[in-house]
Amino acid sequence: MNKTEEKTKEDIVEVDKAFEPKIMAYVCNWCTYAGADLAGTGRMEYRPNVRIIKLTCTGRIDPLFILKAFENGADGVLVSGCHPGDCHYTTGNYHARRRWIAFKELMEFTGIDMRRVHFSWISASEAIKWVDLVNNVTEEIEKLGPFMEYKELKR
Amino acid sequence: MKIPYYPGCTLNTVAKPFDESAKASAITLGFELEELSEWNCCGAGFPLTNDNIMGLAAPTKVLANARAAGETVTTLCSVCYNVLKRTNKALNDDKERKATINEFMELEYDGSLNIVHYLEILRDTVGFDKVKEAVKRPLTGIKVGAYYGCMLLRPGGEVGIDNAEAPTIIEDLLSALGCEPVDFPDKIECCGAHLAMGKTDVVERLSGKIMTSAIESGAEVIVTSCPLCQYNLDKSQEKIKSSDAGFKTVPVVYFTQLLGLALGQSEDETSLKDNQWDIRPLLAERGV
Amino acid sequence: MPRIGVFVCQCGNNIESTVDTQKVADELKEMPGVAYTCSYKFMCSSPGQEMFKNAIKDNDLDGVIVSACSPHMHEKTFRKASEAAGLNPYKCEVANIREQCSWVHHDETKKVGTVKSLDLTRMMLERLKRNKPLKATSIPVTKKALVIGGGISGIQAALDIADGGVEVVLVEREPSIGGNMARLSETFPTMDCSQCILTPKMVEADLHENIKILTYAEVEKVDGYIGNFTITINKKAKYVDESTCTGCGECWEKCPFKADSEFELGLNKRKVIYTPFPQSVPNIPVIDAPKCPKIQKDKCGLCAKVCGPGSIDFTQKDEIVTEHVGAIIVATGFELMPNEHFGEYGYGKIKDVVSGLQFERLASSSGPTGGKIERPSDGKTPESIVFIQCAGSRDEAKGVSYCSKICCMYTAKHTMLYKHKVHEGKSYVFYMDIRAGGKRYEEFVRKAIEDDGAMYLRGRVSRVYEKNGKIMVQGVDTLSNGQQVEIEADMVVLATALISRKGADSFAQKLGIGYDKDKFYSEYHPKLKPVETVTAGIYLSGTCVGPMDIPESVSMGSAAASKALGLFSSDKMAREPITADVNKTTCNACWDCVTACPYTAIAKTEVKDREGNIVQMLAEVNVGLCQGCGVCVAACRSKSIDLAGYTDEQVYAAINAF
Amino acid sequence: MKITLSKDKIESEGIALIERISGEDLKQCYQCGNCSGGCPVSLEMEITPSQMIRQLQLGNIEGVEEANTMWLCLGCQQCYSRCPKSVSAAKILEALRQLHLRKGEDHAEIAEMDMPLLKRGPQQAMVSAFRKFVS
Ligand SMILES: Cc1cc2nc3c(=O)[nH]c(=O)nc-3n(C[C@H](O)[C@H](O)[C@H](O)COP(=O)(O)OP(=O)(O)OC[C@H]3O[C@@H](n4cnc5c(N)ncnc54)[C@H](O)[C@@H]3O)c2cc1C
Ligand SMILES: Cc1cc2nc3c(=O)[nH]c(=O)nc-3n(C[C@H](O)[C@H](O)[C@H](O)COP(=O)(O)OP(=O)(O)OC[C@H]3O[C@@H](n4cnc5c(N)ncnc54)[C@H](O)[C@@H]3O)c2cc1C
Ligand code: SF4
Ligand code: SF4
Ligand code: SF4
Ligand code: SF4
Ligand code: SF4
Ligand code: SF4
Ligand code: SF4
Ligand code: SF4
Repeated sequence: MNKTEEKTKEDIVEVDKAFEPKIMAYVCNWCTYAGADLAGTGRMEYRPNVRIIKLTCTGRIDPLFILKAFENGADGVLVSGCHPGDCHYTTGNYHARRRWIAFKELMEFTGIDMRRVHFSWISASEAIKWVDLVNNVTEEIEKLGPFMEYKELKR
Repeated sequence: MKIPYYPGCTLNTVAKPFDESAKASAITLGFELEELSEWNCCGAGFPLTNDNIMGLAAPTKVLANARAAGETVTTLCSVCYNVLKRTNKALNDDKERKATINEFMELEYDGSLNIVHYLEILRDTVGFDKVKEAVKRPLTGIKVGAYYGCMLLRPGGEVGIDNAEAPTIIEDLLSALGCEPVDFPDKIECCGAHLAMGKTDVVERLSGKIMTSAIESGAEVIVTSCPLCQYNLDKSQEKIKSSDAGFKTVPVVYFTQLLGLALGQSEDETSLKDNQWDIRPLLAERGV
Repeated sequence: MPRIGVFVCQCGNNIESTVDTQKVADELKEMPGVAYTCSYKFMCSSPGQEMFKNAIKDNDLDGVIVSACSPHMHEKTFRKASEAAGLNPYKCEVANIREQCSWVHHDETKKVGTVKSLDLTRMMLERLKRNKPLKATSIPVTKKALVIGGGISGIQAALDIADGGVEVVLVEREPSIGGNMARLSETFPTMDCSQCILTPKMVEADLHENIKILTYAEVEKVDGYIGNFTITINKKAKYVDESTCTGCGECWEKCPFKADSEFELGLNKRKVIYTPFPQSVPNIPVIDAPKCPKIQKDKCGLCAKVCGPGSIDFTQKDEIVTEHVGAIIVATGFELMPNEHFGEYGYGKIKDVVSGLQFERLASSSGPTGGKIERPSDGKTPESIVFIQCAGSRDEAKGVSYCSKICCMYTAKHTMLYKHKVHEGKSYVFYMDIRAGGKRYEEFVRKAIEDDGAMYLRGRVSRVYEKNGKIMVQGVDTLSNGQQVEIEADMVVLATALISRKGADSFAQKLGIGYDKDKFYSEYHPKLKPVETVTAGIYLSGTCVGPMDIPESVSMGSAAASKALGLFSSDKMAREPITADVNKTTCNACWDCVTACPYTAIAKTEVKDREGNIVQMLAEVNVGLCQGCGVCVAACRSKSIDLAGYTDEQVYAAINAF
Repeated sequence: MKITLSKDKIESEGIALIERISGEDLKQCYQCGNCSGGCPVSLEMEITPSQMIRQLQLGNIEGVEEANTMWLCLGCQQCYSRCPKSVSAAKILEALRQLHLRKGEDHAEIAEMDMPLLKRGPQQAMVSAFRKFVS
């Protein structure tokens, strides 16, 4: 059992009563979803706070999906797909990347702390990267605390 | 038509014949070289350091003064041409550098000057066919090797008066004057340049190789476009001759001297007598 | 109210050990729209699937969720079973509670796993409620292939497809097929004569009942998509009636005018009416119209007089032909960097500085010298030859940055050919590295050095110039103290860079395929899909992809053919129904989707009224081309385009259930 | 002569300084030797331009300091003009000279200059030589 695994196990017990962040993950079918599957096949362990929604490609992800996740109680959002150049659809992830740039401004405008949104490229073989990402993001969101602003706004 | 003209340090002194024959020829061809009212030495070498912009100060000052005089400036000396053209490109390629250097300038320089060599005026503005029409004394049958050296040509992308490996601009001019240009392999090799100061043995070997290459290819005269090339070729012959009795000397003249001659200037006007290796016997022998 | 069934799999103990599957099933049962739930030991087993099918029928289910392993594992299995039970397969979804839940959260109290499984299944439930039944489309496949380019690679592809029983149209722009290989003398690493191995293939292609060869022809336009391409081809006028010409050669024997031979690369002349080389296929001449005085000024006409069958037709015009094909193989090959490129190597000026391909002609027994190595300037046998490798290759400053890959090998071959023909000759090779990574290639190069005495010098040549009738080569040998070396040579051969053909980029645009910075065509994936392109149904073969030798060009031809044959193996091609569709009422013709689509699957179309006036412009998805990435959906700001199977509605439903 | 290689030497301050002054990236040189092949003074040099770059790639500044190479370079740009990687040996040699000149160390051979002859020679030779040899 490696170090991350030990640590998270303690955490799980410990945070039982504490704040449990809710994290939404939008991932592409070809790379990151398969990478996450591989983490399972390898029986790795990671924080259970993530809920994956599988999409065809990161290029399919509408920035509004992210806002919508926050509106529905997410405390953090993960977006991950194939590495640049590896896109199953050749250039879909480039579109995604370009879109994020515009999207960041929108996020800041709506008052969402960009630390709550993580973009990453994880291939079908990078199970460990996936594990680390989920653990790190969970930890960071924990530090940031629950995301209240949008919920209040909604009310 | 008046064209602002930057003579540079050497043409004002030891290379007077270069300067004078060019000016006189210009008049015949319908333009005038108008010397800049204020100028300084360009530095005689493009600064090769990247971290120090002060080397660019002198040439930038030249450019600033020239820009005040017009949109174009012309030079005769290959080195001046090289330094000014590369400086201009360096400033325009790096806006930050330009801004920094301008902080040291009395007169701001914006990078918009057009730097042309006298040869380019003859080729592109006057046209070699017009030059040919103006020839009064065709130098028929004289076999001339055009020696370019390095500064007129290199680096190709930055200076580039012509194809850096196979230039023909001087040969094309020579043909217009009635000469028989001789191509020789070493015409784009360096003469030894500033090693004239101290390492004369190296200069002799380099210049000697160039001249041998020209002579073996049939050249009876060599023309240059740079006072330093001229000096190195001339001076080396003295030494080579003293150690190698079989060496036949060859007159080395500025291309403008032949131009002036062909356009009808006298041998005095073109200062032919000032050349170290006299070309006049050859002219007489050929009856031109 | 929908009637949805939820099947929670225990996967033996794989899921059950950390997820209380019964609890998941029970809680889901309470959700609106859920008509049936269960927990089961092994859903994928035969009894599991029987149970699954029966449950669908018995409970009249209109949608099912299997909460089990990853959909990458068994989605297909369960969708097939759904279909067998009369349910649309796209009304079956899999929630991943194994790889992404039970296997990564090792909490034996089952608390963590159960909560997460519940969430994942619930999100899937809301999504499923919005799933539309989709029908896997199938498109008919035209069983005919187009091969563009008749070099060795294209010929191989055409032969393999034709042998597979499918018709092929082979389009070649020159008067004969054969490509660059026809120019080669002998070929590394086995040194067999190029014509001897190529000619039989050319003839076989010519005689094959399934192959139609169109020479002197070019592809003008490509419409359609995989399985259904329409090709417009321009057949240039040959001024010779192909149906009657016997190839007797009377015409070119008698033609009084000559021009530089393209095939001989300027080393020889040909007649104005000509075949490029004696073994040309088809063996039918063409008239070089701009050079023929009859066509230009109505003078001469000799060829028509001598032609027995009366095949010469000076009035012939270019002809447009249309072909319908299901697959396209692009095999347009390479050319060499043009001669003018090498100023410091005296090329163009010094006659005896030749390119590698010109040297092939000089060494070829059917070449201008009959296979004797003679210098072009004066026909003298060279006593020494300097070979300069990497001429233009690996030269970011003035040439191309890549390695041309084959020139190390053909230079070694050239030194051998030279030595075998001129025993007294001495060859020198300037190289930077020797790249001989192929079967028996390194041994081949060593043979050139050790058996045939080629002097290899590591360094680049700085310049080549003429002096007293000799060619002076000035370079360096970096292995002997970086010393300048000079060689007096009689001839210089440049191993010039292989480059993409002029116009390769615009041709790629015509085809809708990608190309790289050097204008070589891009594979779909450089390792795993080396013959596919981003456009389904268009395959690549040979040196149009990058430098390669004959073995590779041939392998690629066969690989491309096998892809095409795979496509042709059934009459119809099933397509995933995951494709985009435009809402005609809201599309405002901004074309954002058109530029975003990586497959150029979206076209700008005109909507016309009855009079034929254009009333509206619309984006329209070609489902034949659409690969279902969904990039367009996110690009459309007016939300006028959606992706079946991954609609906005479905995704938002899942998010809302989060 | 044995050269002991180490990361410290290869990536030393001195090497970084040479790269900074010259603006050249030594790694870009792939040792084709073209510069040495074309350099008109390479026959006079104790180590040729491409070898000089190789020594610097190995971090061996001392090895090139001793050589006459930098003092012979004419700045004729033949090396740079033909370098397939657009590396300027001329600039690297200038950087090596600067290492001396910026420390105030003039190139000794200035003393050998023939001053009276200079009066008759072209100024540009003097200006150029002073810039190359004198701090
Ligand atoms: C000097 C030299 C020596 C070589 N020696 C060897 C050797 O010894 N051994 C070895 O294995 N390899 C050798 N090769 C490599 C070999 O030549 C190539 O691998 C091979 O010829 C590539 O074949 P190809 O079919 O890909 O391309 P090509 O031979 O270039 O064929 C492409 C064909 O497509 C046609 N075409 C192009 N564009 C169009 C268009 N738009 N429409 C219709 N037709 C078009 C062209 O006219 C041509 O006929 C050598 C290469 C060179 C340059
Ligand atoms: C260290 C290293 C690094 C590499 N890195 C790269 C790289 O970065 N990029 C790249 O493109 N390539 C790389 N390669 C090359 C790449 O690994 C090979 O090209 C590729 O794996 C070859 O696949 P193969 O199917 O031909 O052979 P193999 O992978 O060897 O597969 C052959 C299979 O056949 C089975 N088998 C053997 N005999 C029998 C039998 N009699 N009956 C039944 N089964 C049998 C074997 O068990 C094996 O599974 C690398 C190779 C090495 C050694
Ligand atoms: S369906 Fe998947 S989870 Fe269930 S038994 Fe089969 S493999 Fe295991
Ligand atoms: S003479 Fe007539 S039949 Fe013979 S090759 Fe020529 S065109 Fe064909
Ligand atoms: S008509 Fe043209 S092709 Fe025929 S013989 Fe005369 S020149 Fe040759
Ligand atoms: S194959 Fe050899 S000769 Fe050709 S570019 Fe590569 S290294 Fe140079
Ligand atoms: S889903 Fe992808 S391939 Fe299909 S039309 Fe949209 S962008 Fe193009
Ligand atoms: S992006 Fe949307 S609105 Fe624009 S053209 Fe495409 S479908 Fe129509
Ligand atoms: S020419 Fe350029 S790449 Fe070649 S050795 Fe010289 S500096 Fe290095
Ligand atoms: S600039 Fe210096 S190193 Fe370069 S070729 Fe000229 S003399 Fe040689």
